[in-house]
Amino acid sequence: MLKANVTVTLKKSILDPQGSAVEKALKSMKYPVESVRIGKFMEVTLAETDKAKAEEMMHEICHKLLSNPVIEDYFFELEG
Amino acid sequence: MLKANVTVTLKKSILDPQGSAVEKALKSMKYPVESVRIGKFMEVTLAETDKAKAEEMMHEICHKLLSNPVIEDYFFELEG
Amino acid sequence: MEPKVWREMGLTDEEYLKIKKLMGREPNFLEVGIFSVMWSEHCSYKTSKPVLKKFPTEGPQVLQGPGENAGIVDIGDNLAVVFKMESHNHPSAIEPYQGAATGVGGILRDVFTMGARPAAVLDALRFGPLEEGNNKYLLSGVVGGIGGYGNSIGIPTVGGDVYFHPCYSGNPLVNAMAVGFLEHRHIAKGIASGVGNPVMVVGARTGRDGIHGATFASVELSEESESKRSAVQVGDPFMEKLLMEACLELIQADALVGIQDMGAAGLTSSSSEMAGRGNSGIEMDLSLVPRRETGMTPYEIMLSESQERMLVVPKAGREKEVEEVLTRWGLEATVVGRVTDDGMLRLLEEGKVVAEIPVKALTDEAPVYHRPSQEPAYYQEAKNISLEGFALKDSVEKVFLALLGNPTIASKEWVYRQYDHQVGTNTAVVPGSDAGVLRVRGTKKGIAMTTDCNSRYVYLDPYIGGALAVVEAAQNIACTGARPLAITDCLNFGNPEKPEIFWQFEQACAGVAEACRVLGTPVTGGNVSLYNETPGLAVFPTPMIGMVGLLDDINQVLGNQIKTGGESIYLLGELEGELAGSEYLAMFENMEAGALPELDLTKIKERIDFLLALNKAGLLTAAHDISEGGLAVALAEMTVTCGAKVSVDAKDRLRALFGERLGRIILAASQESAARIEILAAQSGMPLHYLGISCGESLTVQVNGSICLDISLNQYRPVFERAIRNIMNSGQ
Amino acid sequence: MKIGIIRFPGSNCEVDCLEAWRVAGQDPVMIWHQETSVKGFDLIVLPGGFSYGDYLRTGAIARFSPVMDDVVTFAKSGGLVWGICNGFQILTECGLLPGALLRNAGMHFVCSPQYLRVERNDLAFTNKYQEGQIIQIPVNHGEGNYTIDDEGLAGLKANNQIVFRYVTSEGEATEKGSPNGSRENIAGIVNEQGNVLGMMPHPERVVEELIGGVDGKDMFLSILEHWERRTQRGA
Ligand SMILES: Nc1ncnc2c1ncn2[C@@H]1O[C@H](COP(=O)(O)OP(=O)(O)O)[C@@H](O)[C@H]1O
Ligand SMILES: [Mg+2]
Repeated sequence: MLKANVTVTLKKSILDPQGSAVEKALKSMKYPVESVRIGKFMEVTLAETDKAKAEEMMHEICHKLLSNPVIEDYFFELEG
Repeated sequence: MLKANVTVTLKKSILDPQGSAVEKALKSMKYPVESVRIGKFMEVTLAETDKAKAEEMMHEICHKLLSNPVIEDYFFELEG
Repeated sequence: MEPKVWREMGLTDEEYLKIKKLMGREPNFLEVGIFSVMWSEHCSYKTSKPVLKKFPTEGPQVLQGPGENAGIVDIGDNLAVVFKMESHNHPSAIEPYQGAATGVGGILRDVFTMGARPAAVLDALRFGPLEEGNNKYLLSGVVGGIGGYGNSIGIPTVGGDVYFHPCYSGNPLVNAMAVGFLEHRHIAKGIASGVGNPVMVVGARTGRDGIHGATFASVELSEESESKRSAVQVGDPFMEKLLMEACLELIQADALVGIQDMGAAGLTSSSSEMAGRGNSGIEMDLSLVPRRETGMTPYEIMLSESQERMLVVPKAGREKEVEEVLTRWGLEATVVGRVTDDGMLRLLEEGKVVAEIPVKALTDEAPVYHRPSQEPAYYQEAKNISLEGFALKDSVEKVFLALLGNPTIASKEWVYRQYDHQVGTNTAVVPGSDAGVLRVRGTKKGIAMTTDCNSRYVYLDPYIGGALAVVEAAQNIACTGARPLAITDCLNFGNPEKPEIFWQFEQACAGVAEACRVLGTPVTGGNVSLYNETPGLAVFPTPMIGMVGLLDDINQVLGNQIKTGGESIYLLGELEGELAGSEYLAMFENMEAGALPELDLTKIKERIDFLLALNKAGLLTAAHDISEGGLAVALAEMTVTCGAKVSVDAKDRLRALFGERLGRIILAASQESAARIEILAAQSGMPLHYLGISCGESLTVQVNGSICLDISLNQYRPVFERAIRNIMNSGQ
Repeated sequence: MKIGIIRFPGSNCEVDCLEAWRVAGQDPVMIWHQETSVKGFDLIVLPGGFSYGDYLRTGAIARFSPVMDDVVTFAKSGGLVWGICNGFQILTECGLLPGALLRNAGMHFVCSPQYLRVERNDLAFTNKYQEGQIIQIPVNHGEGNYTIDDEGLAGLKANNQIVFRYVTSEGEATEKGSPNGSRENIAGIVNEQGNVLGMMPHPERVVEELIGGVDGKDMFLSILEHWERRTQRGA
């Protein structure tokens, strides 16, 4: 069994209303914050032991379902 | 300037409807997926250069705002 | 300049030459970009203008017809209703959640920019079949996005419609309509005037979102669409809520000369349209525009479609006030330029002129195309197919249940449960009836609203089908007891450069126009969405109609459900429908054909007036028009909480139960009112047929003396109510 | 009665609450979130909506609004605080009520009439209802799935803090009766002292027949009655 830790972030040029709201809140609480961007973190456990296969599958899953390539980037690490 | 990469996950004991929905979808697409849990990923850029100070501040921020300790755990790494 | 440059921006060589001539010189890159969006179909209506001219746009109730951000109709008491519909088809095909969300955001801005507080949203949606491709994903995302935006900003979504048809696979239609209320004295306009008045950008910062969105909306969808799109816009309903409150406050304080939202083509269209309407000029220094990203070029700033922004011209000396109000709502307001009297759109960067274009060249000189039009071959073919002799394919019960479970007919509860339809606590009729109804606080009045269009009818006969879209809307309005007032439209068609498509467009618009004339509901605005095609396949012509109506007394509002037993049920109109274009024919004969029943708009108008008169006299308890699925389906919808026993004297069981024909309405009344209704019908020569009585827990239908359907509510109600939910919850 | 309704950026049921109170004959005051005092009020209402866009977590940012410090002080000194929907979410975020509100189990936003059972009628908020009475009040939320750990739940029960449960039309607190998967069908709770109530359903939407019913009106009248009794006793 392998675990994939997936991070999905909004592309740099895409507006992140959630991040901006949190940024503003932290600033108004007087924290020295420059910027906040918010994305998703997903843990996907796979019934697959072959790393290469798992990697390929995860790319497919990320592309198809876990992210929308039009607005998001993804990144993942496989963990034994 | 330092960047904190924050991961916020639902506590193990808390049901994750969003994760279950994705899990169901992936299973019905015939991927060998065991489970999916969904959390948040946040990039916080700080106007602070002292690592120790930044670390302390991030704990405070995470505890106060970025996570709700009743239902969530957090974890962060400082970068550059 | 290389021809490649303007061609990639969607301009033809002739258009480029015209620009050169208008400018009297070679335009620079930025100028060509500005022309390209202003002359896109989306902004200039270069193809549709000659056709739209034929719409009736006037009436005593019309305070503002086409030409502004939204139409306005008078409802008495110094109050008015502001409404408009717009498409967000292509963005929704690519990012359904954000595409639909920003569609709602945009149409709400069109309404509050007129000074009205938005009171309701409606959404008209068309998708491919749910069992095919990624249509489920699209429906789910689009509904999520509409709810996500509307719920959050706190405007109820009180109506809309959803159809499923293979022609929409890959090119869904997402049309959103917004309705707002306004006191006459607060009407605001998108005008820039008063030399020297400041020009301000307020609201969100400008990013690289959706550059060339207007152009994108004006080409067919293809594999490249994704990459061509520099970025999809993401909506921020929270920001818009703050912006809405701030703008309404400024308008009510009478601090502004003009205000316009930045929708398609952003700063470009808002500045040139405002100057155009004011017969003035505008000068802006783009380096002053607040940005979200660094290194943006003037081109990017002018063409960005970042959401939740407005362009505002305050009255002289009141810019501080504008800033103050925006700041209180946590937003930015920045002076970026001023109004001039030289008729130029002059853009500077750090004081240096980077573009200078005569405003009227952008707004009035766009080419107008009289596209060739040709009757498509399918039209006569389909019309000539005889449907004589078709008999019922299966038992009445099986057909009945199959129709009720057809997603196009089934309850749209799965959709509207995800929308807050009550916030504002004015919703007197929630989704699920014929039209949504809001009360108008401080008066006895109510406003009914609906969206409608059966595009199969329009495909089979664009003229009649176009008219029927208006008829259906009017019937839906009237079934709540409200008098139809006016319409907005969203004309979704394929590529108009194809003569057959253009023919559909012309014919459908002519039908819409004629129906509006006869029904007394002028067109107050709308939107044209062309190029709704995926490779090789155009959507059915879909002239979506959004209509509003007025109830003089909200306490007389009608629903479409019979609530108690013992009520008399009548059919107003013909007993039999036709198979042409019916849902039955499509489902059971796999055919979309036939000649639609002849159209008599005057007769339909008389029936609507009769219905309204009955209700005014307090004689009705419920009303429901017969549309897809025919009489049997309409009866089922009316009786989900209380059964009925009805009987129909008609020759043809199939056509009586499942045939379709607009202009037919089912009425319910208490026994005491029944006699009176019959007398009134006889006096005015109305075709009124007694059908039966509400009672019990089942629906029993007898045709020509023999019972052909006897089914318990518990059996058909879940089929109707859960069809879509079941499909959505089943695996991929 | 002096009623204050807090208006956060992104609140959108504050006017509905105001109008509902008007139906009950009162004239509340709007309190802007930037205010720092709620002194002198008899009741503070935290209305529904999407304060700060509900970004990050519902209610998470609103809780840091300037006015909230004094609302917490007000509540701790026994003042009546009523959180509806987003207001409930804010109350759990700021710790005035235990537990948390998560995404609905069905993943979708739900706007729908809902049966509730009144579990307790000895409160300022519910004295006009019968114990066990079934009422119909609409819900309207995407994140109303009440969650609490076992220990917390035991505490709620021990102190009789559960005020409303979602039920079926027959009055059963089963899964079928719940719109969101809440633990034990919890729709509303109070703090131990009984002066801070949080609930997901929207009683302010059902105070007039024309717009969907009157089952919520008794909450408003309960609060009034409580206040009248108390002022009479005080006098
Ligand atoms: N199909 C139509 N029927 C009538 N009027 C229309 C139609 N399409 C557009 N208009 C009118 O043309 C004007 C410009 O519309 P549009 O460009 O869609 O506005 P926006 O700037 O909000 O995109 C509006 O006043 C609109 O009402
Ligand atoms: Mg506009």
